[in-house]
Amino acid sequence: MSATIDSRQNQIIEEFEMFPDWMEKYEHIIELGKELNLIDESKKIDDNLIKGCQSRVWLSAEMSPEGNVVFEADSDAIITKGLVALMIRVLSDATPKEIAESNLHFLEEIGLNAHLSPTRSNGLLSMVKQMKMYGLAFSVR
Amino acid sequence: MSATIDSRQNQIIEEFEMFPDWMEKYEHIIELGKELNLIDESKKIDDNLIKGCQSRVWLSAEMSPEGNVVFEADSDAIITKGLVALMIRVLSDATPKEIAESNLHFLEEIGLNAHLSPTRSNGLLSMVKQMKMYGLAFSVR
Amino acid sequence: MKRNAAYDLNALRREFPILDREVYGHPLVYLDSAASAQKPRVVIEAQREYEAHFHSNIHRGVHTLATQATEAYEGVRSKLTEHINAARREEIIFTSGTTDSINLVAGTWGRANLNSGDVVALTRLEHHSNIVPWQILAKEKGFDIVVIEIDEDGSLCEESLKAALSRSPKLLCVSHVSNTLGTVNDVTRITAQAHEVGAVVLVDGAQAVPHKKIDVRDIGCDFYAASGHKMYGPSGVGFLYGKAELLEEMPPWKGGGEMIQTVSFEEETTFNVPPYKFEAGTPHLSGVIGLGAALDWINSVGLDKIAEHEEALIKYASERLSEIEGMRLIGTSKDKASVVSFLVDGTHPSDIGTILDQLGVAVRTGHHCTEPIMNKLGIPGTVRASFAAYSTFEEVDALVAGVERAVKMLR
Amino acid sequence: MKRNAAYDLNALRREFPILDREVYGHPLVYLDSAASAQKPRVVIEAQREYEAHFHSNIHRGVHTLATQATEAYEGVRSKLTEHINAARREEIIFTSGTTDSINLVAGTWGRANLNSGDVVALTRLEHHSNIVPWQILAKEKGFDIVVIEIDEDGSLCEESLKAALSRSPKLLCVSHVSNTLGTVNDVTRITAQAHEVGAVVLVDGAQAVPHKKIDVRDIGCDFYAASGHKMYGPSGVGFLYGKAELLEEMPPWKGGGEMIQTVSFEEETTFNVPPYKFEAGTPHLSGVIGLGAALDWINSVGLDKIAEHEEALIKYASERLSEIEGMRLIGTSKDKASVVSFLVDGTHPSDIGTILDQLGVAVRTGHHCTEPIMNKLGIPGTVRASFAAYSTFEEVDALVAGVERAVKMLR
Ligand SMILES: Cc1ncc(COP(=O)(O)O)c(C=O)c1O
Ligand SMILES: Cc1ncc(COP(=O)(O)O)c(C=O)c1O
Repeated sequence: MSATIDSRQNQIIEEFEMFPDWMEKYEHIIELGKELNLIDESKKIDDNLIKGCQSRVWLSAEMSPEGNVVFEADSDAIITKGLVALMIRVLSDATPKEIAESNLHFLEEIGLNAHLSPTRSNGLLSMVKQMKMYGLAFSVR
Repeated sequence: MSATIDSRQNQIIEEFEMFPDWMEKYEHIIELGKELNLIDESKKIDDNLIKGCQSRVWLSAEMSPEGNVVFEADSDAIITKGLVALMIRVLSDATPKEIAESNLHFLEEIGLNAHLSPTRSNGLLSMVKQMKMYGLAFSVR
Repeated sequence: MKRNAAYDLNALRREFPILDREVYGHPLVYLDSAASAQKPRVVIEAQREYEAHFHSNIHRGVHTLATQATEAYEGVRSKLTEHINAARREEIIFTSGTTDSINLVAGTWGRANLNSGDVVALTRLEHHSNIVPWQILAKEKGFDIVVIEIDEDGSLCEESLKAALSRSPKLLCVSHVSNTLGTVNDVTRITAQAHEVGAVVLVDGAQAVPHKKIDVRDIGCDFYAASGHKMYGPSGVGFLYGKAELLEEMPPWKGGGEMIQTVSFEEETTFNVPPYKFEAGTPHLSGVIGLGAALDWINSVGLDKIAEHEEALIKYASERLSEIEGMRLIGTSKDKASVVSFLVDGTHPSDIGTILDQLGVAVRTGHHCTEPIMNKLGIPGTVRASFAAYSTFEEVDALVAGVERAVKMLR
Repeated sequence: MKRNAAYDLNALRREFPILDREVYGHPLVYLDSAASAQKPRVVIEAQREYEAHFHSNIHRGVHTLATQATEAYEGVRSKLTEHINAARREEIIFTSGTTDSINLVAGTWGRANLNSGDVVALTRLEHHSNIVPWQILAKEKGFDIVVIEIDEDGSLCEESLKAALSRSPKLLCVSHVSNTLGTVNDVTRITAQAHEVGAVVLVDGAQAVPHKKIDVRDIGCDFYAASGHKMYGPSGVGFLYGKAELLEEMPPWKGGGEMIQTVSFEEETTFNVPPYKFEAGTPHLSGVIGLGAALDWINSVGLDKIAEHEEALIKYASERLSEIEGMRLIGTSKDKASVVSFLVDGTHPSDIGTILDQLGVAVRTGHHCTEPIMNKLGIPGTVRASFAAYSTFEEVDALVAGVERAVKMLR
């Protein structure tokens, strides 16, 4: 398990402890969604599209000169986008190996695991899978 | 409604009043089945076969010189055959019109209506339909 | 806000055990009946009673349980025949639902009758279940699919209908009520027009049966499909009505028990008559029994009363929602039933649905299995509130308050 | 008569409400479990609980009820995966029963892969549900059906199996347990032999699942089909196991909701991945939930214990029935499960069934949807007594006494 990724998750968990109420929690997520750097329009192509049937997620990945994977992502739904922002905070700028071996538990701990359920089809679960696939793909290169 | 057919039914109902017990009732039906004149083997052809999935019934019909329909029938199952014998007692040797217009109620009154249910698929219900069809066919000739 | 005095909503709601539920500490506001209706106690209990005291496989049994189960099962067929005013009980085929019913028509009538060069007309409003079976078959057989378009308000475009009919389709498929826009199509008139050009007409009644009195002979359609779970009945059961002449000619679809007359390796296998020819295998016995109880329940309340109540709800919901700034009602045809779909400027439907859920309000969001409508309107989906006999004006208020709160959070 | 001390039959029977019933004043003796098993209270209550408190349409819902219902539904898929030891949960497709499962294979894998010149091998033992779909498709596609014959005792004829395999069938269909003769086929060995000649193997497990521990990976078969209602579960639900590689390649069968990825009139419609690709339309939700409860119930009793109990019953019934003059047991292969079929000289099966019914004993009579067996043996049908976990030795005694009485009346 990667220490980087784990400490990032812990940071998020701590951050959310400030919001015991669902409404504040969601307001924070919505805020994060609004703050997320917009993905370059040129990257909003079908190849990068993960089509849930509730909302759509775009994801692109590049290797940084330092050997880390840098993710960019976007979604048309703002809550999904806020959750995407959290995923990026956790997984972006880590080594391929760290990403491939990561164990994401923070959504569960902040009580938002339902959004990762396959039943939501908001594209989030597929996005996480896709992020790990990138990690795997870059690590065998 | 035909008086002939009705009085024959009443006779059977009376006859069965002697058997309050199901066992005696069935024993009587089995007896009737055994006593039924065997159908001529030449008439046991596929055209005369009514195939229930529980038992098979053969039925043939001819016009008598007096203008009555005469039925002959048989079954491979003895209880079905006894019930067939009762049907013949009621419907054979009546005019086509009487048969076509007949209203069979005796099985219900002697408590054996279940055997006429489409669920039994013993061929009996189809036989009754077929007998009435013969009545209809002969009456339009 | 017109309330119907003769309609004892409180008493009626008490018949639905699930309506007592809470979600995240709020009383459940169930506005997703178009996806699946809740079931009154009599439906739940009828199934339970059947399983606890009468269950047996049906047909061909000489024992009492089999006879009783068969009679109960066939009794529902008769009840349904009457309920939709079919001419004969042989015209009712039990299926596992609307989707199964439509696929049956595609797999038997369709496969036997549709060929390269033929045309099948579908409306833009259809549910995927009334599109994909025809697309799959079209790929195999090479016939053309022509789309009857919709107007801005979600009603069928008359010109487009005429254009489609001018191509002499062999089959026209139309939903009675749109599950996304609520549009009620005049299927009686459309059927008559389609028959004039020789088309066979299939009506998808999934969203109509819980809300309207259906008279298949008045409509005149050749096939009518519906699901039990949308009409207060159990899941896994539905029906297909088909005109006797068509059913008799149609080849079988699924092979198995019950649908045969004789099976042989040496001679020709022969098939049973309709409806049995199309009911292969052990049917969903408790489901059919439960469906019978649902019909009784619907009739005990009265479809006209239910329709009146729901109409008032739709009107009230449309008015109240329209007060929200940026509100865009999707589907505003004159004759509407069952659902109110909407979007709010600057928000995404799934976000609204997520916030509403936190408030105990259950709505559906997304494309509602009608992507072609979304493509046409250029929208990502809608928020859909749908109503049933047990829905209340207070629930509409909760919906409106919830949407207002969501919009405030999201913008 | 070996009774199993560890098996508390009285307690177990109390879990089945229907077993308290009377028929014509006699306690019900239900010996028709092969047609459909009775359901324990936990199965009945699980469905009721679901309908009363959790029901909602599944998948694609953002609200809590939809999420909970989906989790329950998908949870049963996982449970079943484990129960039959499939490699992945994606290999389990929920259907409406065995017949539906087999027709799915015929309608998708079969239609895509079987052509004129090909050979499909079926055994003489198959239920109509595993014959007729192939006959219907053979008529359309022009492939040959070769029959694997049975020996006198009802076991598969080794020579005939070899002869069939020598024709390099593309598909071999075999029942795990014969519903008429009780023959248990060595499907593991047969699958291995069939795979050697490149055949795909479909096992009809309808009669095996309630009686044996199934391990599809040990069997090695490509498809395995079964029904919920034969394994103490609800009617209208069943499953198809299919190897992932095959399911991925197979085209869809029914079209509709859930099985698609995108639907469009303008662009290509694309399909979902297995198992969803094959689950069009709203599934039988309460049925799947009930099936999950049935699996739990079976596991709580233990399939090995159930099998042991039933074996003792079959042995006892065979011995006791053989004491009757003119008794002819039909199906006497060494490895038997589930049923005892018989004829008594000079009597017709339906007559015996009718008399037994008057005594409260429910058996099935007729061809049991296996006419080819009857043709082969030259008999009009059989009387079939079938057993389940709740059957008792006293019920066997009642059966034997009833048959004796019937024979006395009938001869
Ligand atoms: C061996 C076998 N196969 C298939 C079936 C068909 O099962 P269902 O009617 O549940 O589809 C049965 C049921 O009688 C059976 O015993
Ligand atoms: C108009 C319409 N047609 C067909 C269907 C499919 O019904 P089912 O999923 O019960 O097969 C639905 C259900 O959503 C519907 O609303």
